[in-house]
Amino acid sequence: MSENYEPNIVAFLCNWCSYAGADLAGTSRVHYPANIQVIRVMCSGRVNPLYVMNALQQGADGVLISGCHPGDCHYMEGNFYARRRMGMLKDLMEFVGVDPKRFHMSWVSASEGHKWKEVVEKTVEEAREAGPFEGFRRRQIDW
Amino acid sequence: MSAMLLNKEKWPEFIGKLTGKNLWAPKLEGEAMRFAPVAEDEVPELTDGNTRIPPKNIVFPQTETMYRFQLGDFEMKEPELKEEMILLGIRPCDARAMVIVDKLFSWDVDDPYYLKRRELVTLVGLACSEPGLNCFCTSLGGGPASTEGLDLLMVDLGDSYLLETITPKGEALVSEVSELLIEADTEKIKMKKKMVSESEGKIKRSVDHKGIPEGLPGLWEDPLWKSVSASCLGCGTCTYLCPTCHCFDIQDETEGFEARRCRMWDSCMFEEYTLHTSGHNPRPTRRERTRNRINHKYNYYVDKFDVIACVGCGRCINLCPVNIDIVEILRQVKEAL
Amino acid sequence: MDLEQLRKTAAEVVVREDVKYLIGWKQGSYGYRVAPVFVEDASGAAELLFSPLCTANLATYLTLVEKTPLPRGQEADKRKVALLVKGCDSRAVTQLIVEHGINRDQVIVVGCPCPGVVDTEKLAEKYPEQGKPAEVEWNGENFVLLCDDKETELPRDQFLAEKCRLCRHPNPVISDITVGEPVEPWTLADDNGVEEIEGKNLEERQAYWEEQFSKCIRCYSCRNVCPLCYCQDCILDRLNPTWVNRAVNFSENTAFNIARAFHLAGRCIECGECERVCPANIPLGKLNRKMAREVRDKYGFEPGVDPEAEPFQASFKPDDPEDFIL
Amino acid sequence: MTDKPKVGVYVCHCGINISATVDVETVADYALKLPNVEVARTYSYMCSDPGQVLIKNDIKEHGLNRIIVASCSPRMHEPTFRKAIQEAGLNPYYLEMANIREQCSWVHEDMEEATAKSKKLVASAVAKVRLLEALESKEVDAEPAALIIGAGIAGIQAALDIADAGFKVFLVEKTPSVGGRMAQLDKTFPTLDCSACILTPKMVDCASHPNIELLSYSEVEEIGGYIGNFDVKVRKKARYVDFDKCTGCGDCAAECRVKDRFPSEFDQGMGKRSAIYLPFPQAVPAKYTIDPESCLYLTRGKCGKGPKCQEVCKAEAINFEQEDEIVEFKVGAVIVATGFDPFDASRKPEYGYNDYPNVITGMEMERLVSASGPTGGKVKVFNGEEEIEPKEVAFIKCVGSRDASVGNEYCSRVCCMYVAKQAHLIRDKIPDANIRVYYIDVRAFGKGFEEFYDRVRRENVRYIRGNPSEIFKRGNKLVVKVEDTLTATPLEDEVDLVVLGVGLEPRADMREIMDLLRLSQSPDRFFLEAHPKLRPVDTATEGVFLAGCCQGPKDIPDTVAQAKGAASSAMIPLARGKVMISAQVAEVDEATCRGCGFCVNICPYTAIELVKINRFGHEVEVARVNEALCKGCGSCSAGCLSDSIQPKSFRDRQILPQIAALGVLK
Repeated sequence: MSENYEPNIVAFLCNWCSYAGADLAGTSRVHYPANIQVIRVMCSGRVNPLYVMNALQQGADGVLISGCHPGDCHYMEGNFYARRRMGMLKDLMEFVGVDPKRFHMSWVSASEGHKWKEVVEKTVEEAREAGPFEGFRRRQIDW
Repeated sequence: MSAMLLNKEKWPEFIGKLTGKNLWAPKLEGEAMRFAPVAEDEVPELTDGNTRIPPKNIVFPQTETMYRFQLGDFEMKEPELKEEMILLGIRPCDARAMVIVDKLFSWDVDDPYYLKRRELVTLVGLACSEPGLNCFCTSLGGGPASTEGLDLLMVDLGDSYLLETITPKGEALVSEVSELLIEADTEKIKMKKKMVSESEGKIKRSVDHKGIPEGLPGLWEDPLWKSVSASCLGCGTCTYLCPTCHCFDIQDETEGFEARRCRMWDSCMFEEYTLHTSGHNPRPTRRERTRNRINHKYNYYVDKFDVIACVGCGRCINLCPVNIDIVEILRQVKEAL
Repeated sequence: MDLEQLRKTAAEVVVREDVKYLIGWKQGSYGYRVAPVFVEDASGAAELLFSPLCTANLATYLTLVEKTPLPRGQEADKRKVALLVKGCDSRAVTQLIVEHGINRDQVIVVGCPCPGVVDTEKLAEKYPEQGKPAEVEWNGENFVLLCDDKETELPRDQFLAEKCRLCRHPNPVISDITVGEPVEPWTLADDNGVEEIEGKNLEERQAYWEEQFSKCIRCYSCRNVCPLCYCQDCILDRLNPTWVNRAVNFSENTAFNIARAFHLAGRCIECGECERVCPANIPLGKLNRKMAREVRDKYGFEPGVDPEAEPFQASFKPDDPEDFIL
Repeated sequence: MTDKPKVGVYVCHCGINISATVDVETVADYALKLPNVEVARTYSYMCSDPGQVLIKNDIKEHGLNRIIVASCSPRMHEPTFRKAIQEAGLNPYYLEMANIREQCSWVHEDMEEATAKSKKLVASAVAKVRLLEALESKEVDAEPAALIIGAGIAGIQAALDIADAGFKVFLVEKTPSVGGRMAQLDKTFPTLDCSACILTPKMVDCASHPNIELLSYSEVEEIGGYIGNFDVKVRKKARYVDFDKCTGCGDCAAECRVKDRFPSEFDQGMGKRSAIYLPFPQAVPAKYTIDPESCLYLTRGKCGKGPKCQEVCKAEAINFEQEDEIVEFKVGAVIVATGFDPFDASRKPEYGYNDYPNVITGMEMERLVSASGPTGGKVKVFNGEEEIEPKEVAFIKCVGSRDASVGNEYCSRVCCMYVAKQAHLIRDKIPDANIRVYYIDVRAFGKGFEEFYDRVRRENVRYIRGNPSEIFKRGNKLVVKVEDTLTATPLEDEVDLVVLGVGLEPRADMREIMDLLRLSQSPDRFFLEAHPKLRPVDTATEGVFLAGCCQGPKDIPDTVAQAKGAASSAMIPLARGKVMISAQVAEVDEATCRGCGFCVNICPYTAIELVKINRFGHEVEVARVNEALCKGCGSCSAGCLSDSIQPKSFRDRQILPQIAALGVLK
């Protein structure tokens, strides 16, 4: 692993809680690592588990999915579906040898700017520990 | 054409001389053999049986990059093919299959990718002493020691290999290892003949294709197609493992804003193979697809190139998950004629 | 197994006016092969077979049959389809009902209680296949191979198929007609079939699956044979968007296999067909069994046993595990 | 869709908010190299009028058909730019924003890193915008009626405003009477108006207003639908008294076999009521209610020889057979005005609220000083068994407010003033009392507050800075143990009465409303408004508004102001008579749908159903979306195995290229 390796994290945030929470972190000028890039979706339930696979395949070293706290989903239940799907995916990914440190899920509400920072820090730190993702990365393979 | 003898004691030395030249040989991986590069210091053992995946991927890779480009840009970068290779231990049926496929790839236009790879490869065949359960090469003009398509044929005579050169490529190869070889005497030639005829005798399955190419059009609507295809899963096993199947699809694959155009094996047994953009599918069910597979091999190809596009390697029979057996289908076709 | 009774029952079913055909097993063209057969009349029923070689899950044919466009004015054939099922196969039927893949009243399920089938690969390794079709029968605990007028006892613990060692439902969970006596469920194997992989560390797992997935030739037989892979248009065939490139390499093959296994999470009924048909011998069953076990242990759900169940992937419990949440 | 995408990328400096950390010129230069990007510019304030004009002109001049604005959060200005490009003739959904302010320049310090990240975010936006589709918003009729939940002063004021404007109002109140917390207060600070005197007329108005349907003793059970078309189900709880027949004479309560046995909710448990009761004399509606939990007949099935109330009621209004009634109606907007709970003083056990009857809360004090209260307005408390008029009175402020140990970090905003008011009232009623107020800070920020505070101090009320640590009994005195932090003197102050200036808390039952309307909480656990400054009465759920203390502690004038604000916001769809429904809804590809029904199961809005269609002669089931019900969350899509249901603007084919752009570009 190179000394100055910076993990590349793709995050999927629900519009109502986590994206708003990340915005709040901005408004509050809370600083956190720049390794994370956010894709906004309306609900964590929108995140197709295969996005995670796809992100790793296409160059992400880590993936984060964040939604509203259970019971607080703007769409009532979306985060429950997300939780079940991601729980299953995590088991599967680990089984095929993907480091669980590359994959995180969190509940961050619209008011938890500070929690967002902590979540990002943890995600980046763990992805850094896991090192560059080489597993089934598309480019590794004669592309 | 010359016949030389390689004592098996010199086998490692023989291999040693070739490994630097991009040598490939059958290798047991897991439960099945497949062609794989031979590493330095590695001495492959040639055993009975054939590779599960035919060596067609050596000249016709399952996925081949045609060129690369940037989205929104017209500049193309083509790959360069230049490395020569030696394919050691290819079975006569598979070599013969390449000759059959050559006709297609050099027919109306010359396919640069395929023909270049063909030019770069030297095929060193290995005659079969123990044919497989479902081999029927002898029914189709091949045989355990058929030389068609080979540059060099090796025949296992117990303590030595008989090496018969067939083409200048084969001769060139032999000349590089000539110090390991001795001239084969008539005794050895006789031994070979005996081995070959014994081997032919072990082939239990056969196809009587007389009249089939001409007769197939008449059976277009025959109920047999429905019954033989009813259990078909529509998977690509038979075609992907067939040494003469050569269909491909062309796809653009992107990653970010970069892209490549590539071609990859396709199978006429897949539903999308003939699916039109409109949603219409001229071969809507597995019946039409199965009928096409048989017709392509035993009728259309004969029409166009005067040869049956089947070499009797038996792979499709061995590996069909639902026991669809081409020999059995052809028997029914023959019966229906 | 009383084959006469099976054939008689089948004959009675196929002659019914509201029945299109019966799907069963018949002897194959050589060796240990058994082929699926579509019986349309009483005479065809005489070919039927039920033996330890009948591994194929025929439920896949319920959704495999193409619905081609009908000429104007022509009615779709709405007759029922009858099929023979083992315990595991019957779970596929149940799961298809849950998922609206089939209508319950469109199928006639002929249940065959199953004492377990043989692993034909292991069998062929020990007793190579012959050109002539061989027979295998159940004989008490064990199997017996009938070949060339010779009877060879096949010890159950050596030849029982992997999926059967872990089978929880040897008797059909759904059936309209049952042929044969219910069998006593046996003690499950101690291991869960995936411990071997779970015992590896991440690098070893990665290496193991890299080797396995690299072998994949993307023939899609695993998908096509699966009774629960019945989408009109599989996402793995899609180009817009492209989830998985058609290119055959370790990366795409892995993506393909992850997607396949994930889509079957909470749906796979562990019939083992994907693994059986794979021409590259990829241990696909391990992926499915792993997911099935997690679904059972962590979420308390077993697919294909209750036709009234809510689909696992389309439901949740407020207390689903969330120990992985940051 | 047929036109080749021509993308314009607009990178905003946001003054120096972005450009101090992100090299915006570099980002624009980079964007220009991305596929289909025709124009890339920077500007100091993209959202300003000249900024928008810049975009509009480019659309016209360069024929741009996709726009990316790299600036602040789309939650801030997406509507602004959608409108701008629409004005230039583009479909408003051909817009994508790259959030390089809240999620980049404001959270990263290193210019190189922030610039690199901005490039990726722009690239990801380009990847998506190329594949966006034009969407048309649809208009549907809006029901010209509003639902107001809670009939305290906030609910009452909002109801009156909306009803006066000519719209129907359904005012739902959980308790038997409207009035809420304000009805319990004696005087209001700082003007010392009689609370009841100013509230009662409004209570009466809202009961008699022809446009208001008052549903008291009722609870909202279900709210479905969406802005303009909410379907509401309300449970009218059985009063066991015929609403129309009851004359409110009170004979029943006087004769009740368990007369005055139960603590009166209205009097904070200090007074008593019967099983059949009117919460307070001015209650509206003036109809009696039988409490099913205390009535002998309802709890035991037997009440003497027969229920007395039934016997004495001349109007024959008592009806033990009465059952809950479900009322269903439609409204176009909803105002939540559910109020607050006073802090439960027993959660500060060191103050002995549960142990000593002469430790009381501010709310109890309100009842005690009220002429209509349990003591008729006389300040009398029990000290042990003995009823006394307290001479030594201590107030403690910030009980349950500004106190992380009970989870309430916020200031309750009213306690400073109500304590001052109560001190003044005690001074009025017990002129020789020694009154002191223990405080942390005095916050007298409102109109007339500081003046009032000054007045009270001049009335010989001592303000001692200190936060008491304990209250215990010594002899027949309560001892307040406290350190005067101005003089650093520990005190043990002996008093007769302690009034705890309890703060305001979110209602214990607010979860029910959250679930009904899909509202969120802010960190203080009150309802979360859509924007703390610019949309203080809106919520994240369109058509649902907040009024009063349910959104956070506030005094009466603020509550009334917010109620009026909420009423005016709620009236927008009602007055227009139409609402736009989101165009970003899910769509089914019927050609590939396998009809498994997973999406039907998943959809929390029952917006999807399976329908039978004819597919080339075969009857098959496929999913179909009711666009008016769909909220576009996309949960269905992630659960669809064949990818056949897709939320517009968030389709897989739009998101996957975003992922690719973020992953690949280093």
